Amino acid sequence: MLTAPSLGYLLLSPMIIVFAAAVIGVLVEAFMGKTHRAAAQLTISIGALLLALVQLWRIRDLSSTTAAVNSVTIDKAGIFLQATVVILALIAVLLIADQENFTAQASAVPGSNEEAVALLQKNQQTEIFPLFLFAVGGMMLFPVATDLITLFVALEVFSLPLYLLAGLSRRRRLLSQEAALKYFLLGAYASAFFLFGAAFLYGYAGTISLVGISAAAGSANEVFLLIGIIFVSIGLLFKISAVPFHSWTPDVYQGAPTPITAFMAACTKVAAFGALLRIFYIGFAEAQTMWQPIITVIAILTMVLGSVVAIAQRDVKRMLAYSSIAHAGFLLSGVVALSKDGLAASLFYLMAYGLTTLAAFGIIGLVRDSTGEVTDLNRWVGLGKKSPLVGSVFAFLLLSFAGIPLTSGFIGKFAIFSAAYQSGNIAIVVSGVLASAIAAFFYIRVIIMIFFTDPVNDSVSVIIPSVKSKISISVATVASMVFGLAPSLLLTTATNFATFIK
Amino acid sequence: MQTSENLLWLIALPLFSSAILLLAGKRANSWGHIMGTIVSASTFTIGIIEFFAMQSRSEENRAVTQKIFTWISVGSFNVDASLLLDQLSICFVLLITGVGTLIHVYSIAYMSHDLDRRRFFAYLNLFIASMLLLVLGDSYLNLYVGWEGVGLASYLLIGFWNEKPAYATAAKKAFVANRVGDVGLSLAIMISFATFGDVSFSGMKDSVDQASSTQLTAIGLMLLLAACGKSAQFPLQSWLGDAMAGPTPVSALIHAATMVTAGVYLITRSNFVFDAAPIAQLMVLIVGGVTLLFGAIIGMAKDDIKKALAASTMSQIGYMILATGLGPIGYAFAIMHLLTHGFFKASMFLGAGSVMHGMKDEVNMRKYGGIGKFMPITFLTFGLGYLAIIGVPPFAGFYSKDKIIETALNEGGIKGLILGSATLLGAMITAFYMTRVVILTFFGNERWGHKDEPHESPALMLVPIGLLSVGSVASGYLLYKGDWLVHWLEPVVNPLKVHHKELLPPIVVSIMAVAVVLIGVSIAVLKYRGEQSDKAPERVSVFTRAARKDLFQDNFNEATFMRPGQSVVKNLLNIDYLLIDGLVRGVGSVSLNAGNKLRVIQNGYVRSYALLMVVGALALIATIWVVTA
Amino acid sequence: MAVANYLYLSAILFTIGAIGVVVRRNSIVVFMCIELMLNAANLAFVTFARINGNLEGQVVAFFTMVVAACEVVVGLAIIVTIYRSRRSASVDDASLLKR
Amino acid sequence: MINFALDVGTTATPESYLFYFLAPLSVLAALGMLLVKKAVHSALLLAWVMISLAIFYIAQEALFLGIVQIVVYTGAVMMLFLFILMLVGVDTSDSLEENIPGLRPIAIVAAIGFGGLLVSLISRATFNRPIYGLSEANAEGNAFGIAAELFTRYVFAFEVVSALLITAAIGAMVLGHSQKSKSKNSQRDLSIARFRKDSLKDASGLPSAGVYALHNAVDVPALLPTGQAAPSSISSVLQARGDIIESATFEMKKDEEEEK
Repeated sequence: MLTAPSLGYLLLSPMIIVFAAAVIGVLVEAFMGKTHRAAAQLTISIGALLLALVQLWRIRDLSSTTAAVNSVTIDKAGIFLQATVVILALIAVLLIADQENFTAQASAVPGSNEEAVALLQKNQQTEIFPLFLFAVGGMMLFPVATDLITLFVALEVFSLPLYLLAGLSRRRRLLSQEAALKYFLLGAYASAFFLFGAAFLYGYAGTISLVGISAAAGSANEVFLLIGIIFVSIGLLFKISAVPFHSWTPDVYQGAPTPITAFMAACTKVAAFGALLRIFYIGFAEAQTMWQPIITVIAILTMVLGSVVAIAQRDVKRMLAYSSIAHAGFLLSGVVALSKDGLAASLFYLMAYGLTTLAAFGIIGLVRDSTGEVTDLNRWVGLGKKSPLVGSVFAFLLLSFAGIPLTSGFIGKFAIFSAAYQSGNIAIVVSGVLASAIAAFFYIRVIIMIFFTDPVNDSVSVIIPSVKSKISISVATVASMVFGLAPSLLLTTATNFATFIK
Repeated sequence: MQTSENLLWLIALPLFSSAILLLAGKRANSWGHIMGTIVSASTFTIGIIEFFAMQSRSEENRAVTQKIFTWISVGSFNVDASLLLDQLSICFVLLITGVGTLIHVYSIAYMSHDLDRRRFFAYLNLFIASMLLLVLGDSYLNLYVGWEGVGLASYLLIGFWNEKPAYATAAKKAFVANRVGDVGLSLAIMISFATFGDVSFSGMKDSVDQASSTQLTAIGLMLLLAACGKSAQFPLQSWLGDAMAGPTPVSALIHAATMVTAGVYLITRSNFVFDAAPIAQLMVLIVGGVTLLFGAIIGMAKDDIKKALAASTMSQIGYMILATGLGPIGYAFAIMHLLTHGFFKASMFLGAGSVMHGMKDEVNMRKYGGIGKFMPITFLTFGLGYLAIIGVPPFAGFYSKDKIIETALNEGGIKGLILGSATLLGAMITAFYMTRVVILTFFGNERWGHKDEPHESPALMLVPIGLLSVGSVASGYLLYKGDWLVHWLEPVVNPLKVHHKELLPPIVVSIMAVAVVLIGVSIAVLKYRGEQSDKAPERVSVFTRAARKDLFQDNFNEATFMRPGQSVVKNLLNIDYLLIDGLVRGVGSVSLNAGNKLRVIQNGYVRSYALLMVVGALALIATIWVVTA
Repeated sequence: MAVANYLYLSAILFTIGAIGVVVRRNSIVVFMCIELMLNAANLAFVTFARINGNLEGQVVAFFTMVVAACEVVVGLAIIVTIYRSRRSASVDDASLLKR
Repeated sequence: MINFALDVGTTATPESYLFYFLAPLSVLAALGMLLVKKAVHSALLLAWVMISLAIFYIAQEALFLGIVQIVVYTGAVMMLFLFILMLVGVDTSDSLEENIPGLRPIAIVAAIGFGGLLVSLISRATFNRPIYGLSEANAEGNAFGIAAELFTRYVFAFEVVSALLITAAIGAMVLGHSQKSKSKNSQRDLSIARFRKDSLKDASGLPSAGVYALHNAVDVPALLPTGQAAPSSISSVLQARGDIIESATFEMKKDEEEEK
């Protein structure tokens, strides 16, 4: 007979709250009148995320490897990563709640009469909220999952809603749908690689738990381990958009509705890096000498290509996409470092980068003309003169991406490069510094464009943001600013939380 | 090392005052300038007190620190937000707060008609705070904060009258040049960290032996780049002339006396790096030498009085940078010249402002002439500054410049010869163009072409100028007497560490220096005596034309940096597509149809992306295939 | 017969699937190729389960089937949406996003 | 090659017959997926591969999975694919011309390299532990064994999969389901509407399609074969209310009759 498994509900509660809220959201879709649905959904989402945050605070000192039998490990770093996801999601949900960004009816053919009617009736696709919550739940599970199957399930749980959400833009819907298709096909492709790799890791270790894989070191044949590491890495490197698995990023970032891009750019990175860190720090740590050179090369390629190509972009969303590629490269140096410092630096970097990214995409959502958002950089010319506040905030965020001192971006890079340096990986530090120097020039070019060039006639205006966007952008910006000026606040926390348990 | 609780006030007071002025808005219009001035004066008072307290202590106990809070703490790496007041920084503190206060006073009158005077004072206070932070920070990171702060204040003040497009352009130029410098500084910080695991001055100084010469050279070159940006040195010099668009007190305070000397401070502060990195030090010498001649040549052709003075600033800072490149003994002389220059250049700028005040904001010297008799006090003070800058004994400039020339000549060999001639030639040209400025402005026929006679400025403007010109008379001798400054700075830069040989007796050098000055003055007098036209002559030599165009520095920048930069950008545009598509095309489907090719370059195909992933995976598999073979 | 033969088969099928994604243009066929890759991975799991003598591999394969089913629903929904907008299911036609 | 032949010859178990028969066929089918023009054929070939795999599963002591593979994968998932193919147009055939120049040669080279290296790598692996087989794990039956794992060790992942299923359902609904802008009128609504109108002439509904008639209402008298109106065909209540159309207007005119 089977004995009933016991679950640590307290430790799992943050995730359970989010999933439960998503299910409630589905019920709301089914049974609630159209008029109050949006408000109810937003309330549920924010409430659930806040509640999850409170739960995370309550369990901050607990840890266990058996919270969900052996599938999930709740430890310090896991809690920090989950909290990062939840905080960033809280900020992102306010951007998402500005429904002007989403299609009135996804099933209507773009340009059809049906769409026009739906727009006229001010329909809303409120299913966005449950989908969003499912994605958040998956992202919370991903960095704490400790066996390959839970990892795979979590990966799909947060990916599927994102594929869908990417296709729901209100304007330029063809592009949005195309983004969804590309993201979906390539994402599924990458998951297939992940799964194939997982099979070989199982073949190597005889078990699918990360601890088992690390324990099998030396006793089994390494060919399977290497195949496994390579293919599992491909799946994860795709999610963090590392070269050469990055090519979806600019297209999808550009096509998806801007708030979803913001959410995706910030939170996916946290979740995927969380998982990557756990897998490499726990599962593959014994095989360090085998994967470190490979990941180092990928990291260098990623940071250099991302920085260099970001230069050439004429679309602001694509530019940030390449910037996110470059940042993936910088973050990979934290993986390569394979030390407590590296972990702490990565945790800090993820939080700081996430905040900055959210704010930047929030700002992009504000710059519009009569047909919607304007992402063509040539039309941002002179923006700073017309709206000095928005211009200065964006300039600040760009400087933070560039890693100019006094910004959180600098502290993050500093911490992560110093960790990489201490682990003896000089190549990565040198290329990182060079890549940031290249990038810095061109972020500054954009700033000059915004501030010092005279506005052209067909230029754009900045809409007055709604209270929700205002809160979300200002919270993200202020937090990013504070972490730049007084990084100790976050850095100390990150250092305290930088432990994985086996 | 002693600790002190007072250092923070030096920065906090002006910062606080600046915030109040900005936040209070129009309500502060009536008292804002008074408060700004009082705050500046109190920082000067604190500076004086600290100076005498420091002097009364024994040499090894003179430096004081104050830790404010722990800024960054990652693993073994710690950066505190700490302040350090030592013999070097006190010089700067006194210069900044002293000259700063005088300029505050001057501005009360100069800006009295400006509706935004309160905002102006807020920026001035912000500048004082940042500049003090720059010189008081005890690590490169803290210095960087101040460095950015002064950049911001400078940018705000250059563009203070930003309704005029030319002024906004000037602000932009300054912004770009300074960012280039900033990138240099941040790279220097990163490399230092990578090398030493520390970015504080004391920590790096202690472990400088452990670093390789390559690393030190790299740090040194990056620091030099930073200094070039901030101090308007070749090849980042072009912004300074345009920065004269700002109000004259700003030109005097920021773009003559204090901020532009931050580069000299940076190099002097980093003396331990440069002393161990001969290549970087040589570059410093080259940059300094080139700039001092460059600035002087531009100065000869400028008709705009402020731009002529700006060119002279560039050239004088070139002297200082050159001096810092001369090794331990040079640092002290660089700082000496920096201090005396602070006095006489500020005094002359304020004098120029006074002239402009009387001439309805006319800046073209060709439309001046004979002003001396209408504005006797301005004439007197400007004249004292003039004598100081060209180096007539016993005015301040003589002592400081003479020392630099002497040290340069004493380098010996070809190097000494080149450096010595450059400094002497510079001195001659300086004498020439400064004489030209004085003659065109204060002597000769009256060329302003309107009825209103120039009038002397109000006392509130004249008093600061007067005090500054006292400084330009006396400061040189005071600092020189008994090598006072050299001994004072000894613990910081160790100027007497290396025994320097004397190739020529000092008196001979002095005579040579005075002789070239006399030559320069005579040529100018011969050329500009008598009637002058109010228009610049059209038919001039190639050299004059080149100098008028700032030796084509903008064209040069455009041709060397901007155009290639743009084309690099354009080419880089294609890199990603080349990577994805270059693979695709590389196999060699040579299509004759160019249009077809263009279409191919524009990718966006999912399948190409998938192929890239497969190829990436293939590369990884190939790697492990090789490894496990 | 060596059990490893199943692994070779799995690797070959996976490769064919991976290349199918690259060479086929109909998005539905592309998606079927991805399904083929998942199946290949499943075969590897089942084979390794036999080699390792525990059922974990089979459990994973079971999960994969469920997950793949969900993926199919979402993927086909997206493909149909695109088809309705463009009257085309070719992945090459969906290439407006570039540069 | 010789070794391979020896291997085939010496391990003549039923499983090896099965393998050497089905494996080449499934590889061919998989290759066929890439080469056939019509998507439907690809789908059928994929179904063939999947069934072969199901047989391999069963051969490898994974009875439960084999069944699930046939029922769920081949049965449900492939049907879904076929449905969508029908929606998109079953006859549409792909042109196999390559329109991204250079892609095909690279793809083929990459494929051969990828597959070749992978196979070569696997051949390098040595199984330095015995191949256990599943007789022990399957002692209580394969389905029971899987259930035991699924509901104890992997219960959390199992639960989380529900999130995936809900997501899939919502996703399909969001992209496929049109919210009607207003609900359709029921029969009752229509009937009420007819009687509430100003005139009752349509109360009995409009004439049905294809009928040659001008009226189909309760207030119009029927016509007798002679062409005259039949007053008794109208409800007396309507007559009393005066809701009646003069029947004379419907009577066939004499001259019309003559024309005929």
